[in-house]
Amino acid sequence: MKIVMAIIKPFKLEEVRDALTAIGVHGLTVTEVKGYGRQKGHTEIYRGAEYAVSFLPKLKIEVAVPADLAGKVVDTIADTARTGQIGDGKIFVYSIEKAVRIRTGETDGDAL
Amino acid sequence: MKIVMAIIKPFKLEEVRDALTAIGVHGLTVTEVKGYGRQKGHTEIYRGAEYAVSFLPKLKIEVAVPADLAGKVVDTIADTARTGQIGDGKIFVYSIEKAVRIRTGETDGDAL
Amino acid sequence: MKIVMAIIKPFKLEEVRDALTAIGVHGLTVTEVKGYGRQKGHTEIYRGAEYAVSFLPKLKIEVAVPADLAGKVVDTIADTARTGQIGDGKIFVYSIEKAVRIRTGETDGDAL
Amino acid sequence: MTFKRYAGVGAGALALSLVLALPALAQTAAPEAATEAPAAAAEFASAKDTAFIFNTLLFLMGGFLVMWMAAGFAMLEAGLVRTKNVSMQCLKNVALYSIAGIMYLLVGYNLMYTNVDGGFFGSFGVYGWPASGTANEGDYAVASDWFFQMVFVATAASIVSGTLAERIKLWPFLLFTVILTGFMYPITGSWKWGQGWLDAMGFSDFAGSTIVHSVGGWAALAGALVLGARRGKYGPDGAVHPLPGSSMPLATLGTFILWLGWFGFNGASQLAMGTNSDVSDISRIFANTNLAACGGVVAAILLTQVIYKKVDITMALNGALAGLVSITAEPLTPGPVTAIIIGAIGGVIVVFAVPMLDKLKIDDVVGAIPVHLLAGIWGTLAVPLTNGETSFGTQIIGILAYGVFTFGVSLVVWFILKATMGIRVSAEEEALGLDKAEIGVEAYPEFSGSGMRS
Amino acid sequence: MTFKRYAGVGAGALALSLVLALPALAQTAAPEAATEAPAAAAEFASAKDTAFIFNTLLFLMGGFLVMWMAAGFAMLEAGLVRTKNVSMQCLKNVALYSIAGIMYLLVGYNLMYTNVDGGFFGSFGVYGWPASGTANEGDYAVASDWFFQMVFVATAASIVSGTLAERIKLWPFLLFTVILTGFMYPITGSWKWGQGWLDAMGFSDFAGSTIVHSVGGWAALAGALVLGARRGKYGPDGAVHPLPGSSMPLATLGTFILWLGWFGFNGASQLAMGTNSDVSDISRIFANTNLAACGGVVAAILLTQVIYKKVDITMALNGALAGLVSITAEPLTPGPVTAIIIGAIGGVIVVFAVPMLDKLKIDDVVGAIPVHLLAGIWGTLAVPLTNGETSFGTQIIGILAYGVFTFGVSLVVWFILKATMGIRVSAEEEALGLDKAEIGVEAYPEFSGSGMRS
Amino acid sequence: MTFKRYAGVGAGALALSLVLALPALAQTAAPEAATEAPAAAAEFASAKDTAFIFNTLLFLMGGFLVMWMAAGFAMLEAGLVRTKNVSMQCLKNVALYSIAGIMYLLVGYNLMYTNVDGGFFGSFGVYGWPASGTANEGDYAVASDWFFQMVFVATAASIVSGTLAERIKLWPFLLFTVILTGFMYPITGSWKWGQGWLDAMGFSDFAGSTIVHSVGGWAALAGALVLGARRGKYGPDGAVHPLPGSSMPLATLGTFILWLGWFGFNGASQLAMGTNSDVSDISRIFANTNLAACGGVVAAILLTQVIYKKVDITMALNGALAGLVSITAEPLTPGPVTAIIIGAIGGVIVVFAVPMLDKLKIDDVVGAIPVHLLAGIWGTLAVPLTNGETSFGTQIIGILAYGVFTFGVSLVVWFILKATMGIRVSAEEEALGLDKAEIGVEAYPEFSGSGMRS
Ligand SMILES: Nc1ncnc2c1ncn2[C@@H]1O[C@H](COP(=O)(O)OP(=O)(O)O)[C@@H](O)[C@H]1O
Ligand SMILES: Nc1ncnc2c1ncn2[C@@H]1O[C@H](COP(=O)(O)OP(=O)(O)O)[C@@H](O)[C@H]1O
Ligand SMILES: Nc1ncnc2c1ncn2[C@@H]1O[C@H](COP(=O)(O)OP(=O)(O)O)[C@@H](O)[C@H]1O
Repeated sequence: MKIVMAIIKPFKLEEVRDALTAIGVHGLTVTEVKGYGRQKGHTEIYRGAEYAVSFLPKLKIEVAVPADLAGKVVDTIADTARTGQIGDGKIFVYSIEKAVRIRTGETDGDAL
Repeated sequence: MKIVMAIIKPFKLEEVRDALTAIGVHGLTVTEVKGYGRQKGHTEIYRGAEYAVSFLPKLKIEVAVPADLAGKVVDTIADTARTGQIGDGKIFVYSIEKAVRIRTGETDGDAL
Repeated sequence: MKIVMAIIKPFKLEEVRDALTAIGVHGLTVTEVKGYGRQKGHTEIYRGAEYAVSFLPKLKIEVAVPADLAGKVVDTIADTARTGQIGDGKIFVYSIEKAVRIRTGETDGDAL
Repeated sequence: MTFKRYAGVGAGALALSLVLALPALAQTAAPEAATEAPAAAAEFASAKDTAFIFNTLLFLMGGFLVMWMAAGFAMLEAGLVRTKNVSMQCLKNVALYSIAGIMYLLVGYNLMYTNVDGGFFGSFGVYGWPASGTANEGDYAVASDWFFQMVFVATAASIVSGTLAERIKLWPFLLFTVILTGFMYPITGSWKWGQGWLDAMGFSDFAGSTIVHSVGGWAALAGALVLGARRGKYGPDGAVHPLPGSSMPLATLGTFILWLGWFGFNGASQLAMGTNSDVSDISRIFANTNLAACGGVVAAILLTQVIYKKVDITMALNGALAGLVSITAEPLTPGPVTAIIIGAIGGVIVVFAVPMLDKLKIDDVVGAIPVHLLAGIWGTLAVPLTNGETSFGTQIIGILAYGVFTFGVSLVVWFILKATMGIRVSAEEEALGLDKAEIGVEAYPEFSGSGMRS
Repeated sequence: MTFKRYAGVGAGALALSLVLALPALAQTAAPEAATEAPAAAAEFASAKDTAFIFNTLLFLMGGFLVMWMAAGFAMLEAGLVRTKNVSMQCLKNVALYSIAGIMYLLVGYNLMYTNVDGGFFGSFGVYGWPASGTANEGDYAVASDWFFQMVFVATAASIVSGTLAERIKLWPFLLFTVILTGFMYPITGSWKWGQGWLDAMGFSDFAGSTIVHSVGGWAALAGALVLGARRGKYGPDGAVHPLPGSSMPLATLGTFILWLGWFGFNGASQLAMGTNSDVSDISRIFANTNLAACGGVVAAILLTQVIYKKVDITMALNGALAGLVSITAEPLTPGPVTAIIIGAIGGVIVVFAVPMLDKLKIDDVVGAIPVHLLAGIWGTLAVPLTNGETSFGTQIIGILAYGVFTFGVSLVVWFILKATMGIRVSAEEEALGLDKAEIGVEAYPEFSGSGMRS
Repeated sequence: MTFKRYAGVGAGALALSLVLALPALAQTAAPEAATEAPAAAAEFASAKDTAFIFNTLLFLMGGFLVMWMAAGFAMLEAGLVRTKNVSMQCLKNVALYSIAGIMYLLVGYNLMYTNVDGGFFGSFGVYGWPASGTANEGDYAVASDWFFQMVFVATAASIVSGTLAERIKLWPFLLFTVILTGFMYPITGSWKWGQGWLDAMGFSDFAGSTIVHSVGGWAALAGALVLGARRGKYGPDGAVHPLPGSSMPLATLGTFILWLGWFGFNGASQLAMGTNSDVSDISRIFANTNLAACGGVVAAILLTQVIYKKVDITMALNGALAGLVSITAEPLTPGPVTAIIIGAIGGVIVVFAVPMLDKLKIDDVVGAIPVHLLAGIWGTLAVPLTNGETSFGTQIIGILAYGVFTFGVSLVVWFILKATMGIRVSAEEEALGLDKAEIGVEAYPEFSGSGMRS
C-alpha cells in the first residue's frame, strides 16, 4: 500500500476530493499547513513597517491506497490541483507496511 | 524504526495517550486534521440554504517506535480508540531510516 | 528521495528556514502540531482547579530532498533547532518513491 | 428644521381612528391630552412637570443601561463557555431577553405590581398604558416604569443561562425562561417591590441583590442540580478538570458592559430624580456602585495571587460582578470606604465559593452562583450595617423566603421538564458541542479546532 | 472644585478674537449671549429654558446612542463575513461613519433642511451654528439637532456596506458613500423631514423605516445587482452554497448594540422632551421599540424551528433588527401588543426573504435587504393601521418615490463607478480575501486558517 | 407601582443609626434633608434646583460614558497585542480601572481639588460626601463630581498599559498605576483644574489633551524607555519587524467605544447644563468632537493610501483617537470646519509618528504615544487658534510643565521599580506569552496557534 501525500492550494480541495471520489477513493485526511517554496510570498506593510510573508497557506492531503491505484491517484491530483501558477504544490508517494481500520480491526487492503 | 500514524476521533486522545504511556511509549506528536471517509458528515442549514459538512475533525497521532514495538502500539491504539461507530479512523505504519533527538544529537533507538 | 520530518520548537522556525536556504533547500512545508514527550508540560490553575497541560505547541517541518542531501539537511536542522533544553524535538527520515511538481508535472529530482 | 417633521401631527392629541386591522389593539388618545400644551407655554416651568420629566428620564436612561446588560451577559457567557457552545449561548441570551420582554407585558407586570396589597401576588392580565399623545398622571410616565422593570426580569433569566451552559437543550431552557419571567420572578418580586407581605415586614433590597440576583441564582442552582455537571468536568476520584472558557476578551467585555449597565440598575432604582436630594442620592449610588466593583476586583486579584501564586483573570472579572451584586441591596447608605469593603467581601466570596462548588460537583459554568446567589445574600445581609431602618432578622426572613420559593418551584419545574421533554443533550451531542448538535451554526466556522487544549 | 475649572472663562460670552491662523473658520460669539445669565438666576426656572434643555438633551442622548450603532454595524458585519474579509469590513465601517459626518456638514444638512418648502431639495452650502458661549434661539440647540440628524445618515451608509461585503473594492465603496451621504440621502430626506413635497402630501415615517432604512436597502440592492454575487455562493445548477460568517459572538454583539442604539433612533425622533406628554410619548416609544424587537426574535426562532427543524441564530439576530426596522415608521401609536405583532411580521419577512433573495441570486452578505429594505417597507405600510392621520395611498406613494429615486440613482452611480474605476476585486483577490489583497492587514494574523470549514 | 418600593423609606431623611459593624464608616443624614420635600411641592420649579439637577445629570451621564472608555481601552489593546498576551492585557485594564477608583478616593481627589489655591498640590485625606438623603449645597451633587473626575484618572492609566504591553510584569505595572492615579496625576491635575499655578497663569485645557492624555503619554514614554522594546521587534540592522495585533475587530470595537465615551469626556467637561447657553455649548462640543474624529480617520486613510499604497486600518483607528485627543483641549470655540482640520492634523501626526518612534526603537505596542502624547501636545497648542483668551506662550509653559514633571517622576519611579522588583519578564516568558507565563489563563485556550503568521 502507498500513501499519496499532496500539498495543494486550499481552494482546490473540493475539486480534488470530487475527482478522487470519481476514481474510487473514498477516504482521505486533510491538514492545514504553511508552505515555503519558489512562490515567494509577498511583503506587507503594518503601521509603516514592511515585513515579508513567506509562508503561505496550503492544504496537505494524505490518501492511503493500494499500490496499484497510487499512480492513478497521483495523476488525478496533479490534474485537478493544477492551475499552472507558481505555488501549485507537490505530490509525494511512499510505502506503508500496514493499515488498520480501527472500527473493525480489518487490515491492509480491507482497511482502506 | 517505524512510525505509527493513526487518525482517531478527537475525544479519544487522552485515553490513547494513557494507554501508550502504559506500554512504555513516552513521546508522540498530534496534529489537528479533517477527515473524509465513509462517515459521511451531515448536512447543515445556514440562512435557509443546505450545505454538506463532509470533512470531520479528527486528530492524527504520530509515534516513532523501534520496529519490534510497532505491532503492540498499533494494537493498543486500535483497542483504545475504537468506539465501534463509523469514523473511528485508521492506523498506518511505515518505516523510517533515521531518527535524531535534536537536543542531544542521539540517533535512532536512543532518540525515541 | 527522502523526506526529512522534524519536530521543533516554534520560535526556531525562521532560523531553521534560513539555514536550510543556505544549503540550497528552497522548499518546505510546516504544520502546527502538539507534542508530548519527556518535556512534561506544566500544571495550570483555572478558577481554583489544577490541570496538567501536557501537550506543548511544536512545529513539524517536512522537507523533501534528494537522498544524497538528506544527511546534510538533518544535520543542519539539528544544529539550528538545538537549544539544549528538554523538548527540542526529533528528526525522522524516510524514503519516498515519487515526487511530482503539480504546476509542471515534473517528477522526482526535478520536482523538488 | 427637523423640529417641523411633526408639523402635521402637532403637539395636540392624535385622533386615532384605526381604519383597517387590529383596531382593538391600538389606543385612542384621551381628549384631555390637548390641554398639556398651554402648561408648556407658561412663563415658568411647573415643578410637577419638571420632576415628572426628570423621573421619567431616569427610568429611560436606567432602562437602556440595564437593557445593555443583556449584551453583557451574552458576551460574558460566550467568553466563558467552550468554542463549540458559543453560538448557542449567544442565541439563548438573545432569546431569553426577548421572551422576558413579552412575558412581562403579557403576565408579569400586573402580577408583580397590581393589587398586591401586602399579599403574595398581584393580578393577572396584559399590561398597557394610556394612548400616545396623552399626558400621564402620577410622578413618571407609566411606560417608562414598565420598561425599567422589564429589563430587571431579563437580568434574572440571564443568570440561569450562564450556569446551565454547554449541556442544556434549547427549548426546555426557553420554557423555563417563560415560567421564570412570566410567573416566578413577578410573584416573588411582588412581595417587596409590589408592596406585598415582605415589604410590610420591612424587608429592604434597594435594587435587587435578592429580588433579582439571588432569584436568578436559586433558579440556576436548582437547574444545575437536576441537570448534572458537564461530562468530563469531574473525575471519578473527586478530581476537577477545568474546561477553560473560549475567549477572555469577550468575558472582559461582558464584565465591563455589566459594570456600565449597573449604574442604571442601581442608580435608577432611586426611582426619582426631580429633586436636589434625589439626584444627590443617585450620585452617591453611582460612586458607591463603582467603588464596590473596584473592591471586588482588587480583593479577587490579591487573594488569587496569595492563594494560587497567579492572578486568575476570570476570578477578577467575577470579583467585579460580585462587588456589584453585593452593593445592590443598599448602594445608598454606605459611605464610600464602606462600599469598597462591601464589594471586596463579595470578591472574597467568589474566590472561595468557586472551588467549593466544584468540590460539591455543582457545575456552574460561568460562576453565576457565587456571583449572583452568594454575593446577593451577602449584600442583603449587609444592609442593616449602614441602614438603620432595617434589621438582620427581617433581612434573613426575606432571604429565606426568596430562597425557599424560588429554589423549590424551580426544582419542580426542572423535574417536570426533565420528565416530559428531557432537558439534557445526549453525550454525543455534548461532545460535538451544542452549536453543531442543536442549532447547526458554529460560532467560528473557519476555526478548525477540535477543541484540544495546548 | 472642578466647577471652577472655568472660572476664567466665565458664564458670559467668549470674546473670541482669533490671534493667529484660521480666523475665518472660528466663530465669534454674539454679544447677546451675556443676557442669558440673569435668567438662570431667577427664582423659578423659565419654562422655555427648561424645555430647551430637555429637548437638546434628548438630541444629545439620542445622538450618542445612534452614533453607537456605527459600532453595531461594524461588529454585525465583521461577524457575518468570512475571516479573510473582517479587517476590511471594520475599516469600511469606520471610514463611512467619518465620511458621513463630514459630508453631512459640508453639503447634506442644508440640502435636506434649508429652504425645501414643499419642494424636492434644499440649498447648497456648509452648515454651521452660532458661536460658542451664545444661547440659541428656538426650541433646542442647533448643533444638537445637526448631531442627531448626522448619525442617521451614517446608518443608511452602513446598510450598504453589509450587503456588498467580501467583493467590493474599498475606494469605489467610499466614493459611493460620499454621494449617498452628501447628496442622495439628504435630497430624499428633504422630501419628508425637510418639509418637502411628500410631507405636504401627508406621508408619515416617524423615525425612518423608509427614509433611512429602505434608502440604505435600495442603494444596497442596486449595488448587489451591479456587483454580482461572491464567487462560490451560487452553483451553476441553482445550488446555494452558504459561506458562514466568521464570528457569531461578534454578530450577536453587533445586534445588541444596534438594539440599544435604536432607543435613541426612535425615542429621540420624538424631537421634544420638555413636556409630560412628550416624555410620556418617548416612554411609549421605548417600550414599543423593545417589544417589536422581541417579536422579531421570537417569530424568527419559532419559524426557523418549524421550517428547518433547527433554530438559526443569524435569523434570530436578523429578526431582532427586522422587528426594530418595522416599528421605526410608527413607534408611537401602536399599543404594546400591536408593537409585538408588527415586529414579529418583520421577523417573518426575514425568514422568508433571505432564501428568496438567494433564489434570485442576489447575494446580500448580512441580510441587509430583508432587514432594512423589506421590513422598512412593511413598517411604512403598517403606519395607517394605528395612526389615523395617515393613509395607505400616501404611504405607498412615499415608498415608491424613495424606491424609484434611490434605486435608480444608485444604479447609475454604481454603473459609472464600474465603468470608470471598477468596483470589484479580481477573482484571485477575492479568493485571497480583501484583508490581504486590498489593505494588507489580516483580522486575526495568528489564525492560520485556510478558511476551510469543518 | 414601583414608585412605592420606597414607601417605608420616604422622601425624608434616613435616620441612620448603625447597629452593628462599621459604624464610623457609614454616614448620618443631616436633619435639614427633610426640608427638601416642600420645594418639590411648589407650583413652579426652582431655577436653582433645576440647574442643580441638570448639572449633576451631566456629570453622571458624562461619567458613565467615560467609565465605558475603560472597556474601550481594554478592547483596543486586546486587539493590538499578540494572542499570547491578550488575557494579561484584559486583566491589566480591569485592574487599573479598579485601582484608579480606589486611589482617587483615598488620596487623589483631595490632592487635586482641595486647598490648591494657586499652588502645586492640594491636601491629603480620604474624600467623602454628605450622607444619603441630604440635599447638596452648590451647583451639582458632590459625589457626581467625584465620579466624573475619577473616570478621567483611569483614562490616563489606561494609556500607559497599552504602550508597555507584552513584556511588563503585572505587579510593577499595578504599583506604577497606584502612584500615577493616587499621586502623579492628581498633583499635576491640581495645577490647572484644581486652580493651581497654571490656572492662575491662564493655561487652558478644556477636557484634558495635556492634563489627561499627554500625562498618560509621558508616563508611557518613560516606561517604554526603561523597559525596552519587545524582543524581535527591532533587528540589529535597524530593521523593524512588525508584530501584528491579534484581532482587528476588537481593536475597531475599542475605538468605537472610546469615540462614544469621548462625548462624555468632552461634553460633560462643560461642567454645567442648566442654561440654554451651557447646553448649547455642550451641543457644539458634541458636534466638534465627532468631526475631529472624522477628520482624523479621513486624514489617516488618505495619507496611508498615498504613502504606502494601502490603507492601514490600525492607522485609521489611531487616527480617530488622535483626532479626538486633538480636539480635547478646546472642543468648544472652533467652528465645525476648524474642528475637522484640527482632528485631521492629529491623524497626520499619527501616520508620521508611528514609524518615527520605530526608528528611535521606542516600542509603543498600541500607538499610545502618537495618539495621546503627540496629538495631545498638538491639541493644547492649537487652543489659541480659536480661543482668544489663551496665548501660545502659556500653552507651551503648560505643556512643558506637565511633560517635565510627569516624564521625570515616571522615569524615577520606573527605575526604582526596575531596581527593586524588576519590571520585565524573562526572555522565555516573553516568548511563551504573558498569559501562560504570568497569569496562567490563555485568552483563547482552544486556539492551537503557535503564533506563527501566515
Ligand atoms: N522540498 C520541499 N519539501 C516539502 N514541501 C515542499 C518542498 N518544496 C515545496 N514544497 C511545498 O510545495 C509548495 C509549493 O511550492 P513552490 O516552490 O512555491 O511552487 P511550485 O510547486 O509551483 O514549484 C510550498 O508552498 C511547500 O508547501
Ligand atoms: N484512504 C484513506 N487515506 C487516508 N485517510 C483515510 C482514508 N480513509 C479514511 N481515512 C481517515 O479515516 C477517517 C475515518 O474513516 P471513515 O471511512 O469515515 O470511517 P471508518 O474508519 O470507521 O471506516 C476519515 O475521516 C479519514 O480521516
Ligand atoms: N516517539 C515519538 N514519536 C513522535 N514524536 C515524538 C516522540 N517523542 C517525542 N516526540 C516529539 O518530540 C517533542 C520533544 O520531545 P521531548 O521528549 O519532550 O524532548 P526531547 O526531544 O528534548 O527529548 C515532543 O513534544 C513530541 O512532539
